[in-house]
Amino acid sequence: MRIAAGVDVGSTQTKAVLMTENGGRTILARALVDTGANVRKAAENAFQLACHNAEIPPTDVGFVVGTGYGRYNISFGNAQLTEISCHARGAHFVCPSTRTVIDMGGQDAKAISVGSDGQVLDFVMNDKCAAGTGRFLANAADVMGIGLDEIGPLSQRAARPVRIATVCTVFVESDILSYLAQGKKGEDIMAGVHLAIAKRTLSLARRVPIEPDITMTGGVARNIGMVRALEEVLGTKMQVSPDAHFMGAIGAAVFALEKMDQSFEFSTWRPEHAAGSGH
Amino acid sequence: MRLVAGIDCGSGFTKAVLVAKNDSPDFSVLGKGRAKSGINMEEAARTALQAALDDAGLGRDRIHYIATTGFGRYGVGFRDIQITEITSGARGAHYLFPNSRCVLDIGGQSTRAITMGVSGKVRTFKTNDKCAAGSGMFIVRAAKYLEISIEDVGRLSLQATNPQPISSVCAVLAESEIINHVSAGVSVENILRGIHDSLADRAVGMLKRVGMEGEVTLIGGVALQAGIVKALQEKLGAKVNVAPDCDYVCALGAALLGHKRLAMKENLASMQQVS
Amino acid sequence: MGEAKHTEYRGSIHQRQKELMLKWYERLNEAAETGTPPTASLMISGNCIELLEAFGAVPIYPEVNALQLAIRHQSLEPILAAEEMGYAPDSCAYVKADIGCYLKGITPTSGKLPKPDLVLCNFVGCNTYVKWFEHTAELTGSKLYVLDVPFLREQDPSQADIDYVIRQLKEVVTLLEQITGRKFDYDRFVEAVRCSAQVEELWSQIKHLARRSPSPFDAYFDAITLMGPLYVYRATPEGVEFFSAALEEMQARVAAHQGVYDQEKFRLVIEGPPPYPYFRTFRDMFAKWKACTVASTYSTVGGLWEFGARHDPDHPFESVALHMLSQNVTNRNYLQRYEQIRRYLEEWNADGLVIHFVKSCRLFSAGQGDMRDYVTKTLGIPTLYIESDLEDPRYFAEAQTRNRIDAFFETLEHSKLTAKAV
Amino acid sequence: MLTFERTFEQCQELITDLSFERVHRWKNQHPDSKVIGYFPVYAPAEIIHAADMLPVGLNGGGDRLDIQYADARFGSFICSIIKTTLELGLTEHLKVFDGILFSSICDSARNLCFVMKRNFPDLYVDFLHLPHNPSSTASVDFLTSEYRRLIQELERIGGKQITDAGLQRAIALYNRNRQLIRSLYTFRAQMPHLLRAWESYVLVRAGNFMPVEEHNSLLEESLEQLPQRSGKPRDSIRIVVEGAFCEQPPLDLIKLVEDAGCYLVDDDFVIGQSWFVEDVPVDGDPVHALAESYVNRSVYSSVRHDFRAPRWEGLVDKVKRSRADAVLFLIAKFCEPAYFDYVLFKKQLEKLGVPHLLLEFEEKQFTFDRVRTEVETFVESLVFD
Ligand SMILES: Nc1ncnc2c1ncn2[C@@H]1O[C@H](COP(=O)(O)OP(=O)(O)O)[C@@H](O)[C@H]1O
Ligand SMILES: Nc1ncnc2c1ncn2[C@@H]1O[C@H](COP(=O)(O)OP(=O)(O)O)[C@@H](O)[C@H]1O
Ligand code: SF4
Ligand code: SF4
Ligand code: SF4
Repeated sequence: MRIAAGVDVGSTQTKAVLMTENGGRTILARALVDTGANVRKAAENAFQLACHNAEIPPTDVGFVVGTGYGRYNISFGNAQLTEISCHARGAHFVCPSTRTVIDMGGQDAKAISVGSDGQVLDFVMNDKCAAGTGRFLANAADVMGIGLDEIGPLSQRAARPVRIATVCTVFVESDILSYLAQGKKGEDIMAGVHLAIAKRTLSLARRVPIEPDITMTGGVARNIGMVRALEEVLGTKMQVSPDAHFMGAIGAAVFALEKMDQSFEFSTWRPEHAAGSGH
Repeated sequence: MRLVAGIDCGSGFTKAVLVAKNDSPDFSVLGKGRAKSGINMEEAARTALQAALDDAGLGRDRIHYIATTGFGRYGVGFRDIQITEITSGARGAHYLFPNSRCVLDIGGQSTRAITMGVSGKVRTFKTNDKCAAGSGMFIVRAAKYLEISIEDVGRLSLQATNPQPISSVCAVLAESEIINHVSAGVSVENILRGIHDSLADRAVGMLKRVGMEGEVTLIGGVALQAGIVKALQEKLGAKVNVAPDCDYVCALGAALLGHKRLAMKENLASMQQVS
Repeated sequence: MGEAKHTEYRGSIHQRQKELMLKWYERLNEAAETGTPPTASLMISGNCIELLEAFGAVPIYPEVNALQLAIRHQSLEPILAAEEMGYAPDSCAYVKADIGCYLKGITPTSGKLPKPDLVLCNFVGCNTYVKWFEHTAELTGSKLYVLDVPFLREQDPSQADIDYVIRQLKEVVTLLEQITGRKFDYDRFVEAVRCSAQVEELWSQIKHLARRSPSPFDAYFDAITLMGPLYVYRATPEGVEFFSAALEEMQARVAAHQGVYDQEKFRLVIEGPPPYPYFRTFRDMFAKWKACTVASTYSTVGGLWEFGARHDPDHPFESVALHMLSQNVTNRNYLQRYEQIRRYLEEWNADGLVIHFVKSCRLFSAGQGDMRDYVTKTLGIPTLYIESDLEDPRYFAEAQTRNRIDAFFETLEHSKLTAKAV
Repeated sequence: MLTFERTFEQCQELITDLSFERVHRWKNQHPDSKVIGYFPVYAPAEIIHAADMLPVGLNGGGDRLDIQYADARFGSFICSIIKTTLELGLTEHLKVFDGILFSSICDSARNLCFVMKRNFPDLYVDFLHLPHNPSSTASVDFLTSEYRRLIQELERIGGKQITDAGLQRAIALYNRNRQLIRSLYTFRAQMPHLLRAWESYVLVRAGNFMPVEEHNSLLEESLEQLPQRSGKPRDSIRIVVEGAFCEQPPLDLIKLVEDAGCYLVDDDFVIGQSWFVEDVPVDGDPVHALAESYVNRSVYSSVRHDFRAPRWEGLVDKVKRSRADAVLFLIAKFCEPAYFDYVLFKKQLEKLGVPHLLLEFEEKQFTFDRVRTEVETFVESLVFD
């Protein structure tokens, strides 16, 4: 049976997914590792770990597509694509009704408008400044001295969210501190933080047509506070799959499968791009 | 003896200094102490002050006057006066280096360039307001990321053989650039020096915009890092003054200005008695 | 990227273009040394070079100097020098580079630049022009004249607009007579206008060759290299000679089916000035995808002639006024720019629009988000929006820019493929 | 007659009311009249008034409006008022307006004008080219014809004739308005402890939302009552504010500056309201009078170019007249006209040894810790020795 892999080397976390093609396309295994300083190693580990989880030897994997931020430091796999194409593809695979993807990662936020067969119609991204990204949230969590996975649930208990002015991830620390000093509740502050990011992200996202269904991808999708805040500002619900964090990798894997059954070919898949490690 | 406490409530740490003045014109520093700023500024200030008192072996009751500075200056209820960290930083630097006309303060979140008059009075200044790029935070994160302790940063940076410049100095996205270098096999030393160079670049730009002249004095916690001092000196082609307790300079300045205020108050009081 | 190196069309005209520009700088140097020929600072956009020509005066184009500097990676130093003086990090970097050069005595060539005899601010749309020349006059002590051109707030200029400009043009004539001590040579003026009309015809024909597929040249990157002579020599026989040669070369390429790339994979329209400090890098990002620009708004800063307008030797003053009022992209209103882009996309049949937002230039960039909204939603044409600057190297984020460009072409390619599939 | 405090409260509500309640009320009372908004800095309100319409000064959205849609239309590096103004439109706040006027102040505002045209086709959006070459004899004639064009347009959409008599009446009313504003400023410069800058700002800006007749009586009453207010002088430094001529700083920022120990003895807030330094002639052809006044009687400004005298003279006079100790440049972030002039002003002030401070603000700003530090430092640098 045909097996392909997608590896999303993110700025913060590296995600690997194995997919197989027999009848329908199904996900065999997932793997998540912190990217850390050695990007190549992270990619390698994630890939190996996925194979281990799937209990197959890496050599059984026919084609590997690399994507994500790390693409620029290493060319991993047999070919690479931008995370924009991959997130769109992944979202389309998991929820075919997707017309808009909102991806919030460790250090960027994207909005992608997606066509009926998963192709990217239009996209915008914020990537020059950590303001309003996963890192922003991680920071806030540090300042509050609580875990990343707690801030979301905490913010849900808010009665009256505070107003956060600065978007600078660094300055927000002193904002939070002074709010705490004023005796504001943790939940109200975190709710304020989430709201501030949601507004910022959407005012960027509105550069592309935001049409339903809206699917949220990227690690921040695991943060219920962010999901709710975005939905509040959007005024509609979003699709949030448990696989949201893996969407980029899934998309990459789908492309890899398509490559294998020749159903689809990118001209970018030229040798100088496929200087692959992998196997 | 008149005893005045200066407390600098910084974004990262709160630092307290005790300055005494007898009838002789010159001051003497009796003690200093620090505490993590955290949420409760008042608490941090109290702790830092206590540490300073212990350091000096004196009791709280000996203090005549308390001047606070730094971004938490209003958060301290038991202050007699609050002064901005820019005014106090200049004053402190001037006290330590009377010939200096120009101060560079690189703290955790902020970078400030200040020019001052002969008396240490602020003339012009610039600060980074919207964006924390190029502040001490950047280095803290870089250090964390490279898995070395902040204390070692300066030393290592000095050992650089060919520094790798960092283009984006977003205090938060430090990693993304550093990744490139690490995976390109650049040594930790060269990366750190690269960071110091780009911080120095920004700082020098700021200094020029305020109309830098004469000796430059570097204050703020980042001055603890020998690497940035070297980088600055190379860029300026001149020596840069660094006080041994560079992160206490604002507190010191506040204390000195506190003394001024105290003296004024007492003069007024005595005059009223006369009349 | 291997193939990128050969993507630039380099015919003999590129050599000729270099010579002409050098000659221009030599004349400026001569003016600096000897005081003659007389010189006047002028803005590229909607300029009235024909008037100077009538006095045998040479134009100084600070914009050209600034961009030359940027292409040679020398713009940062003067920009910093200007910022030390108090210029804001967020104000137009062209101005800062120019002022900085003056402060530091930097010129784009080894030669000197003269102190202009007249600082003639042809105010066509860009408010920064006025401030810029105000500051130049303040620094150099030269005489300043602001030729106020009413903005094109309706489809066409009104008679009042035209009269206003003509009256000012005549004031400039008197001024130039006083300053240069030379008499206004009307015949020479008419000749200059005639040359301009011819050059405009030739340039327009060249632009229209880009409607062919493959296009014989890149109407952004290559066009820019041809624009120098357009500004400096438009109203001269050299200009006519140069653009005749250029047209012939291009026609020859069309005849031989020579395109910019071995195979033209994408046809683009580009809006906005280029990132001069990274001109080459930027071009390669498109070359990698064999994407050819077939039309660009920036190449109409000097004048918009694709759609038929020309100077007219039979009505010299009026046609110069009309040129300043309505035949350059900077004095035309924003919706007219949308219209211009729409025509490019359709008549030059392009696959997509690239909007390059440059922080320096509000004239070009303020509102490009709305333009994007119009092109993607109303026209339904794929649009790429990227940000950097045309002069300040500090605002070019290479990795991010490449990432967006790659993603954009992946998208275009994907839609082409799926389009074929069905 | 309301007490000053009450009047003041009402004005404060007025200028922070994004729903334009007061304008709606006027329109209901004048069903067959139109409302014409104008973007800063200056617009010939006299002409709008003479068309039996209500001129309303649009000064952005302040800190009450958070930008959700406009950011996508106007990217980074564009000042806030451009975005808030568009946001007001995109969020249906401008329904009460029949038209909006823009003028040649800067490139961003000009582009906004045409973006508005596209997004709000039912709205009458027009662009006035106010001449930039007053040295030319042609500029008065040009502006006269430009105003006549505006008159035609207003007659078209309003269906009412604009008469010379009507124009002259309007000119007289607005002359009076400008005189009253001048008196308010004079009073403030003399008695800064009885009238604070942010108070006079509120009083003047309120004029943006009501018929000039009402504003005139409002100012007259205030001027009568002000001397009776109590308050004792503080030892503050006297400061002139320059650079806030278009986008308006948040009220709290103006307060903050005063609380830090400054008397703002003069400023250029909503400068369009008192644009002429002398009365506009009421006799003769009123259209010509307005045009000629713009060319010859305008206040110095960063958005009007007049090289018959160096730009900085205006500021220097202001400083001397108001016996100011220092200048505070309060500049809207990304306001290019202000950015450029700052360089020339700065140079001149330094020649004269006048201390100055540059602060950038955004109307939508609502926390001021950093600004406070800078202002306090500035004050400290002038008082401590
Ligand atoms: N369990 C979790 N709860 C909340 N947020 C999370 C969780 N796991 C990851 N995140 C968020 O996801 C971000 C990383 O997302 P990711 O899409 O992997 O970014 P990248 O692709 O740039 O590495 C982290 O910065 C963090 O904010
Ligand atoms: N022991 C140390 N060695 C080197 N650098 C240090 C040390 N302690 C602090 N720093 C640097 O100083 C910065 C804090 O400086 P400080 O002036 O205390 O800032 P603030 O006043 O805002 O708290 C930190 O971000 C770090 O970069
Ligand atoms: S320091 Fe803050 S504002 Fe500056 S780039 Fe980073 S996150 Fe953005
Ligand atoms: S703003 Fe734009 S048009 Fe004006 S000078 Fe600068 S770059 Fe040129
Ligand atoms: S604030 Fe300045 S830049 Fe913004 S619209 Fe007004 S004048 Fe133009």
